[in-house]
Amino acid sequence: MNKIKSIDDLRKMKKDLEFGMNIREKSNSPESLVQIRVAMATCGIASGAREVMNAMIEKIEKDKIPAVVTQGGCMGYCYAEPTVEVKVPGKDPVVFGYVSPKVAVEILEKYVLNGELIEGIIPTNYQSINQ
Amino acid sequence: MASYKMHLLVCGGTGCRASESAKIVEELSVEIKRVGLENDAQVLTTGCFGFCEKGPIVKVVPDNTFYTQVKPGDCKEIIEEHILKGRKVKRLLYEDPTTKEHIEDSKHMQFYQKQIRIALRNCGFIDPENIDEYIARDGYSALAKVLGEYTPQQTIDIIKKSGLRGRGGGGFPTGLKWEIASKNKADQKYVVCNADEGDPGAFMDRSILEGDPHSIIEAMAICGYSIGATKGIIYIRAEYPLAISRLKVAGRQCRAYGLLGKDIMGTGFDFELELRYGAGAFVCGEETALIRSMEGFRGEPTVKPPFPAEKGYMGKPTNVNNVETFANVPAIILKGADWFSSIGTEKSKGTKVFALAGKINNVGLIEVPMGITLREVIYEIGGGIKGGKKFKAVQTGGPSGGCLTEKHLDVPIDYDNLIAAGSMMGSGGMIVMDEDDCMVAVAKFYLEFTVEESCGKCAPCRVGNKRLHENLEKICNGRGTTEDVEYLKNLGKVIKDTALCGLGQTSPNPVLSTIEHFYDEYLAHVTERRCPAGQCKALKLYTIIADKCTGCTACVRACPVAAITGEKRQPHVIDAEKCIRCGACFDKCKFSAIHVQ
Amino acid sequence: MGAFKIQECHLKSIAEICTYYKNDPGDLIKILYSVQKELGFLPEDVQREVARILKISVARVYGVVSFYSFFTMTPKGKYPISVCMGTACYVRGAEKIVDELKEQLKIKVGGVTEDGKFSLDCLRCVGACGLAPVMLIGEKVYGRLEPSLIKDILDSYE
Amino acid sequence: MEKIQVTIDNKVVEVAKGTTIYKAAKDNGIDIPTLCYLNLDHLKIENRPGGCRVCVVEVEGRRNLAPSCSTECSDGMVIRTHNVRVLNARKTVLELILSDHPKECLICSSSGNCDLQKLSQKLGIREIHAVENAEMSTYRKDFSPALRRDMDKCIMCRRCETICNDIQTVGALSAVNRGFMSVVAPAFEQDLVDSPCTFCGQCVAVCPTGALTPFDDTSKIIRALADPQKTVIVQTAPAVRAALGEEFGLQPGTLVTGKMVAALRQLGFDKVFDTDFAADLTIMEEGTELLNRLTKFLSGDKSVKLPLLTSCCPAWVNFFEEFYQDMLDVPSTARSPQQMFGSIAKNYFAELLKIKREDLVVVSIMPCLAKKFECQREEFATDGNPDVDFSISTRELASLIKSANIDFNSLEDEDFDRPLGESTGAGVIFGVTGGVIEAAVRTAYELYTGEKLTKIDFTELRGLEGIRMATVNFNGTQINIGIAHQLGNARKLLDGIRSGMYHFHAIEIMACPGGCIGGAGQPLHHGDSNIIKARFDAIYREDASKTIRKSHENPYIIKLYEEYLGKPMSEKAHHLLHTHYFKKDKN
Repeated sequence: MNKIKSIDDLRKMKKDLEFGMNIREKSNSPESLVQIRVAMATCGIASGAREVMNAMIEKIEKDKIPAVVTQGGCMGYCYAEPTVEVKVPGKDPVVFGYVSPKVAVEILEKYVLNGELIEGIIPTNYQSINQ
Repeated sequence: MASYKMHLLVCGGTGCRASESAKIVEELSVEIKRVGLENDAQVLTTGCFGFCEKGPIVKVVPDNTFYTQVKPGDCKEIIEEHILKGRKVKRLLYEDPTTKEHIEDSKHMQFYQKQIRIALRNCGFIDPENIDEYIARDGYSALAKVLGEYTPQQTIDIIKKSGLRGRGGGGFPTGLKWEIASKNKADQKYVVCNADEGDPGAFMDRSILEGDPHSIIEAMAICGYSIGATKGIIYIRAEYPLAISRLKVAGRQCRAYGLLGKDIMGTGFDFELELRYGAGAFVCGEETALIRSMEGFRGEPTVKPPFPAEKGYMGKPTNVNNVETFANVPAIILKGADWFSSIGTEKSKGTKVFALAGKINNVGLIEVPMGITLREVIYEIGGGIKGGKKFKAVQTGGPSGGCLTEKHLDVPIDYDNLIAAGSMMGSGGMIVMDEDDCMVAVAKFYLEFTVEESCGKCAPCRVGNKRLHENLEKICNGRGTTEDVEYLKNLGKVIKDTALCGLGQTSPNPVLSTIEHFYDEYLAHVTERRCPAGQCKALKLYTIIADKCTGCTACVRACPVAAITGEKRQPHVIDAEKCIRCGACFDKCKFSAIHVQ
Repeated sequence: MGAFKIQECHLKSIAEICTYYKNDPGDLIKILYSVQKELGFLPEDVQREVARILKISVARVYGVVSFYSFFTMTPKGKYPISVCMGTACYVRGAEKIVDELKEQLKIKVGGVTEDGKFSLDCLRCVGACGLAPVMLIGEKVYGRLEPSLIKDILDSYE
Repeated sequence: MEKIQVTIDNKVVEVAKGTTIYKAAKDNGIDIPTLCYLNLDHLKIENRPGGCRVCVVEVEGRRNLAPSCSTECSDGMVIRTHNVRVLNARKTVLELILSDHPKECLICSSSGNCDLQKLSQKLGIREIHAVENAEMSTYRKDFSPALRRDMDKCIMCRRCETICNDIQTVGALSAVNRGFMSVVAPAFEQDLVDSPCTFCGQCVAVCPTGALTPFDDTSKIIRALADPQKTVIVQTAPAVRAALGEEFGLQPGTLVTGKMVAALRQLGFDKVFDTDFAADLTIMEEGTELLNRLTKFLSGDKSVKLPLLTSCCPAWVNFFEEFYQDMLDVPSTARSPQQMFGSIAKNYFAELLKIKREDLVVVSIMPCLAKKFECQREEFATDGNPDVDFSISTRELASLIKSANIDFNSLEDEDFDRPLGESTGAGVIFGVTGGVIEAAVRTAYELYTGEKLTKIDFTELRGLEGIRMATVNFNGTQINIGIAHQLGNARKLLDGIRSGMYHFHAIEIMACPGGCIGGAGQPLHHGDSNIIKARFDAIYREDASKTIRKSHENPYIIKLYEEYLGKPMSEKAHHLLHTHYFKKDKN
């Protein structure tokens, strides 16, 4: 371990370290974040849900998007797997189907950051995060 | 650090460790590896989550899944179902005692909803043995801020302005205490952390030390800078091996990072830390006794003045604060005095940690804003009385405190209101009692403790508490008179008025407050020879209801003193003279034929 | 168990512990703590030796030993049992647990069984109030106890 | 000094800043009772644990009552020492103490002398509220040759503990146990004889109850006096005459030498002798030893051990046998005056009377409890018959006189018997700190220089300071002298010698405050050090009134050497008047 030789050292160190705590910090106040739930049931995993989730998490971390990704069970849209539910604070949740890693990034860039709707939304009138 | 997508936080507090939480950590790690998710999910041991009733706890973030009473055997299912497939293991989720619903997310548990976690901010959140996690959560930033931006006096002013008061019992303003110590000139001063927690039923200090040891070290260094001390000593109960070991680990990490020692962070400030062990004497929670003990003597309190701030450890100015008080300090420095003083009541700022225990559904450690009512604590956070029984009283302040009743349920809890109600904050034990608890016996229990723990130095405490206890025993044994109750009152007042230290001055509180609030119950004992709660053995009368007795003789066989006689298949009788009121017959009877009065 | 005779090896470890604490009487409690950890208890001769090394009176050492409940002058059982007597445990029936243990072991609180296997003590809150009532056997915590469970727990120590 | 104003019981008084309420009240005629607080100003002894809580008073604006012994006055403070709240509290606390105290005052040896009893009377305690059969804290009783410990009567004032540790640095006693069963005791609650106790008895001198009392030997004396077979002779130590009167209501400092002698005769002692005679003898031996060592030392003999330490005080002997085992060859080998007297009596005087030593009973009246221990040491007995049979204290003598219906105050003065009753002023001052060394200097000076002293009073050696140092000019040779009283001061002096910080030729040490006048067998001072000061002055008055004031001029001493001993330090003298020391290991 290296000595912390100055107050700036500590600040720098904190910057480097806070990254690892991110998901815990985010879990502390999920209601103020964009909550993204990736369906991770067997069918989802089989259709590549894990890759989708990884892609989203990487993007969120890279661009410091105020969003938190959790995994969920089967949402009942097995025909459209992988599915991703996105809840932007103050808005109704939206479910996207047939999400590939590429689409996942697009969801973040367009829908989450800019509020643009993109293709692939599954119409729902029930079941949302934390209901 | 690797980029994990999920963290599994396993409680490593004393309570949960007693239920094999270490084994759970191991199993979870094995299972994660087995399903190949070791790069996605990380298992961590944290400090206490506070929800000890249902331990061991495993919390999964970021989705805040809160698994309770997890056994090592459950780990496989958690990993395979939840971590791999995203399906929460429903049977392990917390079940709301009223709605019987499984709650998926800790954010929705009533237990946590009214809590504000300042002192416990890192407990159950970070790995206490990893300084990096502490630093990542702004750890040592408060120290850096103080060293870099404030003079000692400015630091003291912030603490003064925040309104923080000592959390160990008396509620003395912390900033003022620091200021007094800072003004006494000496070649050496000391900062002491009082971690000799001893109230039976209070364990917040231990939880903080186990769950967030660095916050205490940081706060002590801040205090050291403020008052001009370069040495810190943590006086900790030897019976807290886990807390001791976590503190030792934390100390080593700090030294390696240069956060303890010479020239901390290049600011020229030196601070060293040492541990001293308390060896089992409650009175050592009193600061002058604590100092005697640290010096290697019997832990007897000394007369004040001189106060420790003038002449403390080794005759040098010494500032003593308790663990919870210190735990608030870094947060106050970082977020400001105004933030802190915006929480709480007019004269009691911030939050208080309570150890909620007794006849309540959610036993555990809670941190709530000052000014919350007992009703909110007991019925919302605590989930109500166990077994649907009737609430009777809540004891706060441990052996120094008193009992609060139904009529106090809506009183906002703060230092002054508790004192006005005949109790005190104490270190924050909160023991809930129901209709089955005899208040005379409760007073006796506390006095037994005080008699055991009295140091013996001053006469009122040494002899007086003994006499209080003897009187209570007499009343519980059905031999008391109304004069005895009056004697208890006078003696209690005199002990409060004359005892040497805080222990003695508050020791009669459990008696006086129960006499005040439950006078009828005392009267029932002394005039009717009856214990309304049915707890006092000597006042119980066991009889057999002839109509219900089938003459099965199960009670005859259970009775250790052969007090029950009767023909087989005929109603039996209990000889009250011989009966020792052990209750064995009551437990054995399948026909509810034993009547207890 | 015969009277304790202090051995060469004991003297050595006492001396080492004292040296570690620089023979400072201010560290008396830590020294006694370490010595007790090493020997299990603090018999007379051990206290005399500590006093001799630290150049303080035996009376002072004994005054300290007899003040703190953590120190003991009698050896504990092979499996020391401590029942928590914190309030949470008390209201949830710790007394019954003690009674049961006394009954099972046929010893009083503070006693050691004849075969030296178990000793029984009460202690202040261990802080596992969620598991009340609680007892410790050695360092192992047993929670949510009921008198009926005691026998099996004791039987598991062979 | 800064003055502040306080109101005590409606009276406005001015006191110096830093004054305690207790003192402020006392200085203004209000005597607040206390059981634990003890302050002997002249001797720098203070015990202030704040434990008895009897001295509590009400201070306006304060939540609880304040212990007056340890609360300082502040400007404008309003104090009430006897309102209902205070009196109720004080009475209740006293009742509590009494509820854990045996009620055997009628037969307690401290009866009439007991602070607890007096306070109970003062507060008019007529009943003790407590449950019937309230538990009492009881302990094993401990009888040593010098003192008795009956700790059932202990009220935890901690005075004995303070004296034993802070003042005497013996460390035989400590508070032990906790709570209701806490008590002051030796390690492991063992007997005092198995502890490093020196039997100085200062714990007894300050005990406010009957917990620590002298071992009572009076019945043995009565039996010996009644035995027609026995010749019973008595010796009286110098300090006794300066204090005995106090037991009969006389002012402290009243000298009662003549009355004491008369009373002893009335009691039936066959001869009334004076330990002062033996003190003169001690000076002959010890002085000669000092001169011998000094002469050799000054002539460059490196094998000589200096300083010479006096050895009259038995508690001091016990102390160095326990704590300074590496220095056992430093103290003078001369026996104490009590033992020299015993030895001369049982040998020389028994021969004169032509009786067997077994038929001669030697009794000593001592201000001291350690003397009871000393006379039982094996080396001071021949074939099991001790040189001094019994040693009783000043207080025991007073009680003997009272029980014999002797009206002490109206007795005519009488004189000691000869030959062992003749003494000089040098013998008298053995009773105070600095006296032994002054007596030795008076003789040594004349023997060393061969000149007569022009000024007999060595005032530079006198005083009540705990440690004193002086240089005496022996005709050009500077003799450095150290004096200490109270064993803690002795320890400081000795440690200084051991470390090479001090260089003395001779040192006098006495265990008790002020020397023997403050001995534990003396009438109790009840915390008033003025009494000790008065005795101190009385001893020097007695010295000044003597015609012969140098030991070597005592005609009976000269005669004793001529007829019996030969020269000081002769073989016979060595055999009868010197001793050797043992290593003890009680700590």
